Parts: sequence; C-alpha cells; structure tokens
Amino acid sequence: MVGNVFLRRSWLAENGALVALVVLVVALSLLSSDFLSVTNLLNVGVQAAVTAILAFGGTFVIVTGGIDLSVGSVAALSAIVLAWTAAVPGLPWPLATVVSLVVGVVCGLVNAALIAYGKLPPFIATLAMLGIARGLALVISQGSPIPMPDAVSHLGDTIGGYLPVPVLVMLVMGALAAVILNRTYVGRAMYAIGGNEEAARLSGIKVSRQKLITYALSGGFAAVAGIVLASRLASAQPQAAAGYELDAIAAVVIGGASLSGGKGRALGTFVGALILAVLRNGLNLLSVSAFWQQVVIGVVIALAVLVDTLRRRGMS
Amino acid sequence: MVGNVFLRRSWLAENGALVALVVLVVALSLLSSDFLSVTNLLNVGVQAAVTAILAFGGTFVIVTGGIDLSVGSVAALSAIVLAWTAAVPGLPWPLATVVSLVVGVVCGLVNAALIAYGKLPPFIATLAMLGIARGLALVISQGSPIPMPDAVSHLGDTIGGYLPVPVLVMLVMGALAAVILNRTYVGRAMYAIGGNEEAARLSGIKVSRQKLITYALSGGFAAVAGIVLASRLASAQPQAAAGYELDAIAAVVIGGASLSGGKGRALGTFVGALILAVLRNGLNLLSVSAFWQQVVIGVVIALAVLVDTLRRRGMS
Amino acid sequence: GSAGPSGSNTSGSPGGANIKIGMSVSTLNNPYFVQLRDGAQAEAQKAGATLTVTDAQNDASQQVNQVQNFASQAMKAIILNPVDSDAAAPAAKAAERANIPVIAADRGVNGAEVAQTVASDNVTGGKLAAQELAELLGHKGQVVVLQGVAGTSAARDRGQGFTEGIKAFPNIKVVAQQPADFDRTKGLDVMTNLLQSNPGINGVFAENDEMALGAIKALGAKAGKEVKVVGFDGTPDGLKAVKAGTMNASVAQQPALLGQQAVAAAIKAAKGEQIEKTVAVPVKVATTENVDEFKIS
Amino acid sequence: MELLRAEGLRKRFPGVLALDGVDLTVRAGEVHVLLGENGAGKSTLIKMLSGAYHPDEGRVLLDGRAVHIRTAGDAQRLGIATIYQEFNLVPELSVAENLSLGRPPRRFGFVDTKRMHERAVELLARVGVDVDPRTPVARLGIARMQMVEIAKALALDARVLIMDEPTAVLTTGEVEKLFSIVRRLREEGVAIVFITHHLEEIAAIGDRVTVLRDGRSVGEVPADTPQDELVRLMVGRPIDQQFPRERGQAGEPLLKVTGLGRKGVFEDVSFEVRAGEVVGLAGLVGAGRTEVARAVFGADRYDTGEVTVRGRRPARGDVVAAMEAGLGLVPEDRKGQGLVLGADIGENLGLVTMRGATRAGFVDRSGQRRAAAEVAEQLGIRMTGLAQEVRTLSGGNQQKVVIGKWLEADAGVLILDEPTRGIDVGAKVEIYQLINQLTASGHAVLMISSDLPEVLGMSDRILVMARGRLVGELSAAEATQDGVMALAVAEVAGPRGR
Ligand SMILES: Nc1ncnc2c1ncn2[C@@H]1O[C@H](COP(=O)(O)OP(=O)(O)OP(=O)(O)O)[C@@H](O)[C@H]1O
Ligand SMILES: Nc1ncnc2c1ncn2[C@@H]1O[C@H](COP(=O)(O)OP(=O)(O)OP(=O)(O)O)[C@@H](O)[C@H]1O
Ligand SMILES: [Mg+2]
Ligand SMILES: [Mg+2]
Repeated sequence: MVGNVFLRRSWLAENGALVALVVLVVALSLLSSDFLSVTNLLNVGVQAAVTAILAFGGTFVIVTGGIDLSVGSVAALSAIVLAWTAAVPGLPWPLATVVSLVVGVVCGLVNAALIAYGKLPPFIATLAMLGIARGLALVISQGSPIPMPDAVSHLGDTIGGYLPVPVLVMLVMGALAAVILNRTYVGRAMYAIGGNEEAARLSGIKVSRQKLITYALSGGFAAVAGIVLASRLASAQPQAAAGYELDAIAAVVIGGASLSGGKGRALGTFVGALILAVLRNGLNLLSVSAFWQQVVIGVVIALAVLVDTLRRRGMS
Repeated sequence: MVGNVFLRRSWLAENGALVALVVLVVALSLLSSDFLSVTNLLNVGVQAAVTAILAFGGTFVIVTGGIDLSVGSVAALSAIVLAWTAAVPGLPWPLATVVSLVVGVVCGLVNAALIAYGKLPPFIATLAMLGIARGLALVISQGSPIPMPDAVSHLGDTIGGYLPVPVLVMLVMGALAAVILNRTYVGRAMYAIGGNEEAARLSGIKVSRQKLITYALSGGFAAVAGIVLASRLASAQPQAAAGYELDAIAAVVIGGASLSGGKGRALGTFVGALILAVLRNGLNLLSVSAFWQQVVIGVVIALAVLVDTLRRRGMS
Repeated sequence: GSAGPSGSNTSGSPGGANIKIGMSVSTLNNPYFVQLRDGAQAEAQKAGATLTVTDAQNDASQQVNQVQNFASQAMKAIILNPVDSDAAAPAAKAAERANIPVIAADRGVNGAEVAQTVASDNVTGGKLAAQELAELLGHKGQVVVLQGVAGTSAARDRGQGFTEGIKAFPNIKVVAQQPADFDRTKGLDVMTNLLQSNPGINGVFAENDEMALGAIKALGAKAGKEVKVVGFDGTPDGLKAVKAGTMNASVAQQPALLGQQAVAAAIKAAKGEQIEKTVAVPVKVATTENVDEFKIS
Repeated sequence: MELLRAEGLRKRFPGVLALDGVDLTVRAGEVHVLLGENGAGKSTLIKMLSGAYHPDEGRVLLDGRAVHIRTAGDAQRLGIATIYQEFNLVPELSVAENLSLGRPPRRFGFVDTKRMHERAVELLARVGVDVDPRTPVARLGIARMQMVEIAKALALDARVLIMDEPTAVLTTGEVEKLFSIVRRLREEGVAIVFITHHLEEIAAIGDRVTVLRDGRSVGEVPADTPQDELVRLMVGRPIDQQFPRERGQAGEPLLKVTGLGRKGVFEDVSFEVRAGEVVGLAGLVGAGRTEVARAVFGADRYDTGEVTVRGRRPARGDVVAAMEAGLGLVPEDRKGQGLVLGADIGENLGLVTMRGATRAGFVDRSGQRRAAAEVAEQLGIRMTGLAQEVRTLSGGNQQKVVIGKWLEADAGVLILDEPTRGIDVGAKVEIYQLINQLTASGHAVLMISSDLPEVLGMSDRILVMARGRLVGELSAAEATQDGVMALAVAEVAGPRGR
C-alpha cells in the first residue's frame, strides 16, 4: 500500500511535464478543430522525432552534469558524410551509414577527451565542436546539399502509408535511452557522476572512461537524428539542424532534468520534445503570426516548466 | 615577499586566458602584416565591444551559477524600443534611451522573477525570454530596421577621428562590472550565491533579491550593448545580435568563469571577448575560406581554454 | 490572435471567395522576405482569400512540418518559398499526397512537381551584379565579395552567378571572399577587416543589401565613390542607399511583385484553373538613374 | 534568566514527523546540551530557531516575547548565531570573505577589503587557528573548516549561540580551545545550545541537558547526570560496553606501506596492517592522516614509496586498481566525497558494489536493492525507505550510509577516516561490532579517528602522526590518552616537512 502510494507519487512527480503536455493538448484541441486528427498527431510525432532523438542523447550528457552544444552540427556532419560517401566514392549505403554513425561517435569522443583529459568545461569543448563539425560539413559538401541514397531515404517514409518511420526510430531510440539510463552500469554511473563526481570516483567508477562513453552516445544519437532528418528531406544539407542544440537541451530540461546533473529521465525528455513539437504545430494550425509565434513559444515554455515546479512545491 | 608571490601567482592563474590571447596576437602578427596596426587593433576593439558588454552582464549571472541566454534578444529589443519610441511617438532621445534601458532591466527582472520565485531553471527562463524579446522586437518593428536618432548614433562614432566610442563604452562598462563584482555588497553576494547558495541564504543574504539585481544588471548591460550595436549601424535591427548569447557566454567561460558558479572576473571576460574578436578579425585578414572559418574558430577556442587549464594543472 | 502588426491573416470578401491558402516563407528575419509576404498579403486581401503565413526560420525540416500542417488544415493551395530547393521536395510531395497544388515562390523545387514556379533567378541576378560592378569599375579593379550564410541556397546561387559573371572581365580580380552571414553588423565588421588587408579595393559585391549596408558604413565617405558597392535584393533600405548614392546598384528581385503573383497563381490553382509552369519575375538592377522607378515603402 | 524559549514545536517532512511538540528553554549564561539519537530531531529543532526551517506548529519566544524568525537574517538581527552540522561555507571564497559572509564591512558603500582582512585575522586568532585569511576555504582540511565556521559565528557577537555537533571533526586540542571560548562566552551571559554525541563533553561543558527521542523531548536533566542514565534516556535501554573490541590473533600483513611521501604534505610513512587487526591512526588536525589514507587508496598521487595490498601493487593514483587489490576507503568528508546527495539511499549504498553486480552491462538492480536493505537494517538507518533522498537524512544517518556502502563491498582492507563522526552512542556500538565481525573474518581495518577514547578502545595498535610523519607506534596495552597526545604534539616544535 505505502509502496504503491509512493510509486504513484514519484511517477507523477517525475513526469510533471506530462501535466503541461496534457494541458497543451487539451487547449489546442479546443482551439483548433484540425489538431486532434490522427494524421495531425502523427505529423506532430514526425516533427518531434529529430529533436527527440538529439535530446535523448543530450539526456545522457546532462545527467552527468555536462552539456552538449554540438549535437545539431554533428547531426548535419553525419548526414553529409553518409550522403557524400555514398555519392562520391560510391560506398554501398549500409557501409556509408556505418561510416556516418562512426563520425558521430568520434565527434562525441573528441568532446569527451577535451572534457575528461583536457579539463575543458563541457560548454567550451562542445561549442568548439559545434563550429568544427558544421565547418567540416560545409567543407565536405562544398556548401551544397547532397542527395541521400534512396535506400536510406526510406527512413523518412511511412510504413503502410500510415506509420511514419521517423516516429518509429524515435520510439526505438527513446526506449534504448531509457534502458541505458535505468538498467545498465553505464547509465547508473552517469547519475552518480552527475550527482557527485568525486564520490563516484572514490566509489571506483572510472569517471573519464564513463564520460567518453556518455559523449560518444550523444554523438551517436546525433548521427541517427541527422540521418533521419536528411531522409525526410531526401537530401543532406550542410546547414541542417542549425540551432537545434538549444531545442534539444530545452526538451531535456523541460522533461525534468537538472543542468547541474544527477537528474533526468528518457520519458521526461520525450515529453519535453513533444511539448515543443505540439506547440509549433499548434501555432501553425492556429495561424499565429510569425512574429508573435516566438513570443508565444517563449511564454508557453516558461509556463510548462512553471506548472511543473509549482506542482512539486505543492506536493512537498 | 610571500604576499607578493601569492599575488603574482593568483593574478596569472586567474588570467590564464591572457596567455592564449598573447599567443594568438603574436601568431597573427607573424601571419599577417596588416594585423598589428593601431587602426586594426582599434577595429578589433570596436568589434569586441558588443560581445564584451553583453559578456560583462553575463558574468554577473554566471558568477551566481546561472546563465542568461536572452542577452542577444534583449539587446535587439532595447535598441528597437529606443529607435521606435524616438521615431513613432517621437520621444526626445534622452527619454527614449531611458525607456530602452528600462526595457532591458525589466526583461532581466522577469527572468529573475521566474528563476527566484517561479523556481525555473535559468536555462529555461532565459530561453523563454530569448524568444519573447526577439518576438517583441519583430512585432514592434514589423520586421524592418528603424533608423536610430542621430544624437544616439554618435555612440557609434569615433572621438577626434581616432578613439572609437564603442571601445570607450566597453571599457567603462568593464570597469563598472569589475567594481560591482569586487567591491560592492551585491557583487560579493553573487560569488557567495554561486559558490554555495544555501550557505549564502543561511548567512543572511537575501538570495532572491540578489538574483533580481543580478539579472536586472545583465538586462541593463544587454540594453547598452544593443544601443551601441544599433548606433554603429545608425539603425536598430530586429534581428540584431541573434546568437550572440553563445558568444557572450563563451567569452565569460574562456575568461575563467565556471558555469557552476562562484568564479569569474570582469578582466577575464574582457580577455575572452578580445580572443573571439581577434580571432574573427584575423580570419578575415588571412582570407580563410568561409567553410574553414568555423572549423578554425572552434579549434582555436578549444586550444585557448586548453592552454589555460594545462597551465593551471602545471602550477598546482 | 491574428490582428498583430505583422498581420498574417488577411481575409476579404469577393474574388478569391474565401479560399484558404497557406504560405511557408523561408525566413522573416530578412526584409526581402518580409516584402515578399507583404506583397502576397496585399494580393490575398484584394482577392478576398485567406492567407496564412508561417516562418520556417531558414530550416528546411521545419518547412516540411509547416506544409504538413497546412495539409491538416485543408488548405486549398500552398505557396512554398523554399529554404532550399533540394530539400523542398518532401514538402511538395506532402502537399501532392493531399492533392493540394503548390506554388513555388522565389526558389524552385528540385525533385518534385509543383503547379507553378514563380521565381527570379538568383544565379542570373549574381551575373547581373557582376556585369554592373564591372561597368562601374570600368572593367578593371580589385573587388571583395561579402558572402551570405555558408551553405544556404541564396548564398550559393548568387555567389555562383557572380563568380561566373566576373570571369568575363579578366582585369577584375576578386581579392577576398568572406562570410558576413547576410547580417548588417557582420557586413560592417568584415568589411572593416578586409579594408585592413586589402586597402586597394575599389569594388564590393555583397550577396544581400543588409551586408552591403554594413559595408557602406565601413567604407564611410568612400562608399559609392572610390569604392563601388553592389548589393542584392532591392530592400527599402537598400534602395534608399542607392538613391543617396552610397550604394551604386542593387539587384532587385521585386519580392512584393513575386508574392503578388504567387498568390494570384495559387487562387487560380485552387479553383482548378490551368496555370503556366513557370513565371519569371524580372530581375531589375536598381541604379542611381532608375531607382525612382522602384517602390520604396 | 530565561532568554530563549520554544513551545510545542512541530515539524513534518514528507513521510516523517521530525518534531512532535518539543519545548526548550535556554537561559542566559548557560550551556544547554541537546542530546538524542541520530534522527531524533536535534538539527531540525535548532534550524527552526535559526530561520532555516519554519515550524508547522508552535512558537519561539525571546526575552518572553514571541518572535517570528522567517529568514536567517531575522535570526541574526535577533542575536541568534548558528553553527550548522553541515558546513555553510563558500568553498571558492577566501577565509576572510567567508568570515564576513553576508555582512562585509563597508566604506562609502564599497566593501572594505582591508578591514575585512583585519577582522578575519582577529577572529582567527580568537579561535586559535593558524591559517592565512586569503586561503580559499576549499583548500582547508575539514577540521579547519569547522574552526572557520566557529569563528564566523563568533563574529556575530550573538546573545544566543547554537552549535550543532561542532566537536565532531575536531581533535582534543581544538576541542579544548573551543571549550575555553565557550566558557568565556558563558561568563559574558551568552546562551549556548550545544549538540554533541560525545557524552564526556556534556559534563565538561554543559549545564543542563534536554534529551530528544523520536521527535519528542523525553526529559531535561542536569549535566552531571551519569552517562549511563543519559544513554538510557536517549536510547531507551542501557549500553553495557562502549568499546566492545574483541581482539584476535593478527595474521598475514594485508596492507604494507613503505616510505610513502608527497612533497610538502607527508614523508617517509611506513606501516603495515595485518589480517584480523584494527590499526588506529591518531594525530592532531592537519597531521596529514587523511592525506596518507587518500594516497594509499589511490585518490591522490604520491611521489615516493610504495603500497602493497595482499601482495599486489596498485598503480599510484588509481582508485579502481586499489579497489581491485582489496582496499576500501570511507572518506572523512561525507558530503563532498562520500555521498551522492541527490540520489536515494539504495543507490548510494550500491555505488561501490555496482560494478560487481553488472552482467553483460546490465546492473542487477533488484539484487542491489536487497543487499542495500540488508545493510540499512544492520546499521539501523532511520529512513522512510530505501527510496528516500540521502540529502534529507539526518547527519548521523548519512554517515551510516557512507560506511554502509563499503560494508557491502567486503573490502579486504578497509580504511575508515573518522568513521563515527556524528554517530550516536548506540549506533557507534553497532559499528564497532561490525568492525569486530570484519576482523574476525580475516579483514583488516585502518581507522583514522580524532576521538581518542575510540582509538584507544578499538585499536590493536596505534600509530601516531604529526606534521606529516609517523612519530610513534603504541600497542593497545601500553597506550593511554596522555601517551598518544605526548607523541602527537612532540614534533610540533620541530621543523615542518614542506
Ligand atoms: N528536508 C528533509 N526532508 C525530509 N526529511 C527530513 C528532512 N530533514 C530532516 N528530515 C528527517 O527528520 C528527522 C530528524 O532529522 P534531524 O536532522 O533533525 O536529526 P538529528 O537529531 O539532528 O540527527 P543527527 O544526530 O544524525 O544529526 C530524520 O528522520 C530526517 O530524516
Ligand atoms: N598551517 C597550514 N596552512 C595551510 N595548510 C595546512 C596547514 N597545516 C596543514 N595544512 C594542510 O592541511 C592538510 C591536512 O589536512 P587534514 O586536516 O585533513 O589532515 P588530517 O591529519 O587528516 O587531519 P584531520 O583528519 O584531523 O582533519 C595537509 O594537506 C596540510 O598541507
Ligand atoms: Mg543533526
Ligand atoms: Mg582528516
């Protein structure tokens, strides 16, 4: 009984963003008759996918108390690498995909090396990578979009004319993130490091190695996000996903994680990404003027998190 | 004697970025004969000014352990408000300037209220403000630039055909920031809050009030930066200073501050802003290709901070 | 809440008989596209159609999202101002699946069928800019190019057109090409810096008017005289500078006209009428002589 | 004369009623001791007097008038100064700055650094610690931090001074200094609330004692009440033996340290710890005991010498290698190095064993929970459940968690640095019994403690450190408090190895 109450309570407490999402969905259903259709909701899913995948990767990093500003650029670079290796040296697409994922992981490893061994603040290391990866994407593509191999572009399609593949990929990556965070040594170590790095170290956790894994995961997730994004457009763009890092971080934080580390869940991040996507979709459906949209998005983000903090305060 | 050694040591330790700046300046002097002229160095100063002023404001926030993502947008909004109130209701320029500064301060106060009373994470509160302020700038200006009043535009001029006013403003704001941080109660309270918020509270510091002051200062500095920026162009642009928040934060962190709070100095921030400006100037002088520029900037930022962390490690 | 000053919803009575049209603009952060939108809105108002404008913020995937959302809203026609020609195909296809006609405005769509493309060619514009600058310089001199955001199609096409165009003048040397991100402040800073390393330049091509205006600030009294400046877009501020003689020419694409024609085409398409595959809105070079022919709003 | 009075204070936290109607009266010129088991509610009580918490019910009277203490600032203005159980210092700031925290001296509206400095020198002299006021607090050892805390509270010239376990991390010398300060304040008419788990201190410094149990006051007795009686009031049952050490036969040497040194910190430290043995490491604050322990465990590097654990030589500066060789370390600074405060109890208890409980990358979380539940039970951690955040545990219970996670790990050689810091008498005996169990099963324990009776009562051999060197070794039979102290201070006059 007591355990049950406890569980129910903590589940709600940790998913405060869910309340905000529900409120938002209800409000939009009332305001726009177009909102609550299956097609539109699937659209929202598709539109959330890239941010959500980036944010799942970002959750790892934020749980350890770090930050990854490079995810948008790394996504673009990975996609460009895939398209380029398939087009120019003409690698078969599965190989090109592997190369692209490796590029994402390597970017993450470079970030981690700078942070763990170079003792750079994560903000600076990943800001540097933001520039480097974007620059390399431009250099490789010579600034022009490169068509994606057809086989890979199916990632942007829908299965049976209904279920969009990006949504599927998002769910798979989300589940993967949840399992890593909750069930694996790597994930538990992330929470310990983010909670108290020194205590983690003195408990026998190899902090530097865990950071390598953490940022590598973030880079790998970014690569997947980049491939999904490019597939949707059937073309890899050197400028793709510019500025997505802020959205990804916002999704993680809206989902209840703390930038000072030790806290955060995949499910919360998912809800955070959905809030952002629902919001953008709704503003389009309601035909809010472009200039006001930024204001409204800002206000709603603040309100969404406010709902969450007020609920928590009310509970304790 | 001992005291002397202590001072010398800590001065160097706290200005590690200075070493990076010197290395950069020497390297650029060797690579480009145009770099080390008085005119060019003054240009660098002018180009650093806006980022530096934003970063001085950001230093307050970062010292308290917060972050202010809204500075670029608030700068743009303040400038638009100045130009608009001078142009449309036709306020005299001194009054318009005051209104514009008040707008900056109010944006900061809203941030602080959300953070201190709404318990929003600073990242989210100021991200919301980033959208809101930018949106309002667009709404007020209808998306088009507004000419600045001539009197104010002199802020973009040079005195005696030599000394650029933006450099002067930057130095004044920097000195102001240094005095506030080092010598005032408000400044010392910022360090206490950033170092250990609970200890600060239990020592009788009114943490919420100090946060209001901190973010208000950041907003005020952003308004000044926005006015200087618009004066240089003689026109207030709704899109001005977009993305400058990352530059400003980078300048603060390169200058030795820690995003977890409690550390940071105005002088360090100044050096950080100079590093960024010298870098961009140098890349132009050297005619580095557009695609490679981002890569080079990323690499140099990482190296600059690496120099600093390695020096510190060597010393301790 | 559509009564905002930027007024994205424009509805009226006759003609277009309340046809719902969606329009996704690549960005509203640039006066050029603001004019494009204004032209479209004026036309929609006149025809009595309901026009919904969204801002893709230069993000191709957000644009796809917006077109999908238009489809959910059962728009009768969609005007697509692509962020990127290649990346616009999925957006156009999304509309096609929903049987909604698409009018491509300002930039074409590669890899998908659209009902009409209303455009003025950026590459041609770049060539015109090269010719104009060459004439201004008497076919010889040193020029610099201020580039837009690396990797965007506008920067690419205009730069390409200019590079091709300037080849015809062997005595003109491009001594530097540097990015200033379509931003006026950056135009000012980059131009200032380039003047240090290339004091002998006498010509500037900026890939948009914003950067050109920044460059003019940097050049001070030399702007338009010792150093010839050619911009791109013909924005109100740009045309003012041309009139004032600080900018020598701007390649004007008449964005308002473009927006107007796109809406006219969209209404026709929505009614099922036959429309031409392509409509070229003439590119005109605004110079000191002819600037008065251009509308400065 | 009655100065401070609390009536019917009640405070509820999620899941616990921490205080259930407690009354307390403190007179001017008395030292009023608060006594109670870990989690009895002592800290919660004083936090309501200092403005850190607000009571759900009840009121506080000062000079007979009801006062509302909303913030720490209010308490300061009313003349109430508090030394909290957990440090409230800003690590990045200098000692001088910390001493003036929240009320720096000002001149023309600007902070007067010169006067701040002078004030710091004066205050530090008053508590008798020798530190440069410019040193960042982060660089101080834990005992010095405590002395800075004390100096900071003295700076307020308060009428009521509250001290929550100030002696927990101090050695005998500092405790004496503190007591002489307290006696002087008492003579000046200051009302002092004093919390301690060291029963012998009660008679030495106290006047009256209020005993708390389970959030209720169970009695107010004079300070000269016999210890047995105090224990009975506090725990509800008598404790027969305070130090139940069962000495056995020492076996193989498990830990061998030879010629260990780090420049300026310690040098030429050699000793061994055998299976079945408890070796005590005594010394004054700053003697370098913690430094040696950390170096042995691989938490810090060392310059010379070597460490051998069960025949293996873990690489220097490598915690994991040291752990694999069979070493464990319970650090002295539980907040900074021992606990993940934001995580729950179960998670913290499982931190060390997590690697071992991992199969194919997956952590056996239910197994981990079961083991944690067992240890929590063994140590009598007072909690609402394993899912309680460690941050919300009482200080002593937090300390039990730090010890618990190493008990679970079953390390061959366990180094305990101030293991019973802040732990109540009842629980101490439990921990001593666990130490007995460890040594009986062939493990070895190196115990650093500033609590001399504990060192004497529990060790088989005692090593004494002073100024970074080992200055002597005493067997359990020959050791006395005076003997150990004589060794510990002997070298003080001599040159320092830095
Ligand atoms: N913020 C909090 N949230 C939840 N429970 C709390 C909180 N603070 C204290 N408690 C609980 O209140 C009870 C009393 O704690 P308190 O810190 O007052 O004990 P204490 O007598 O000081 O013990 P110790 O001797 O270990 O310091 C404990 O059960 C503790 O877990
Ligand atoms: N006067 C001093 N000024 C600055 N640092 C000192 C001074 N005396 C000692 N230290 C430093 O303090 C450290 C000792 O810390 P610590 O107090 O933790 O030692 P310890 O022997 O473990 O003492 P304890 O465990 O009793 O606190 C050493 O690194 C030493 O260099
Ligand atoms: Mg306590
Ligand atoms: Mg110690």
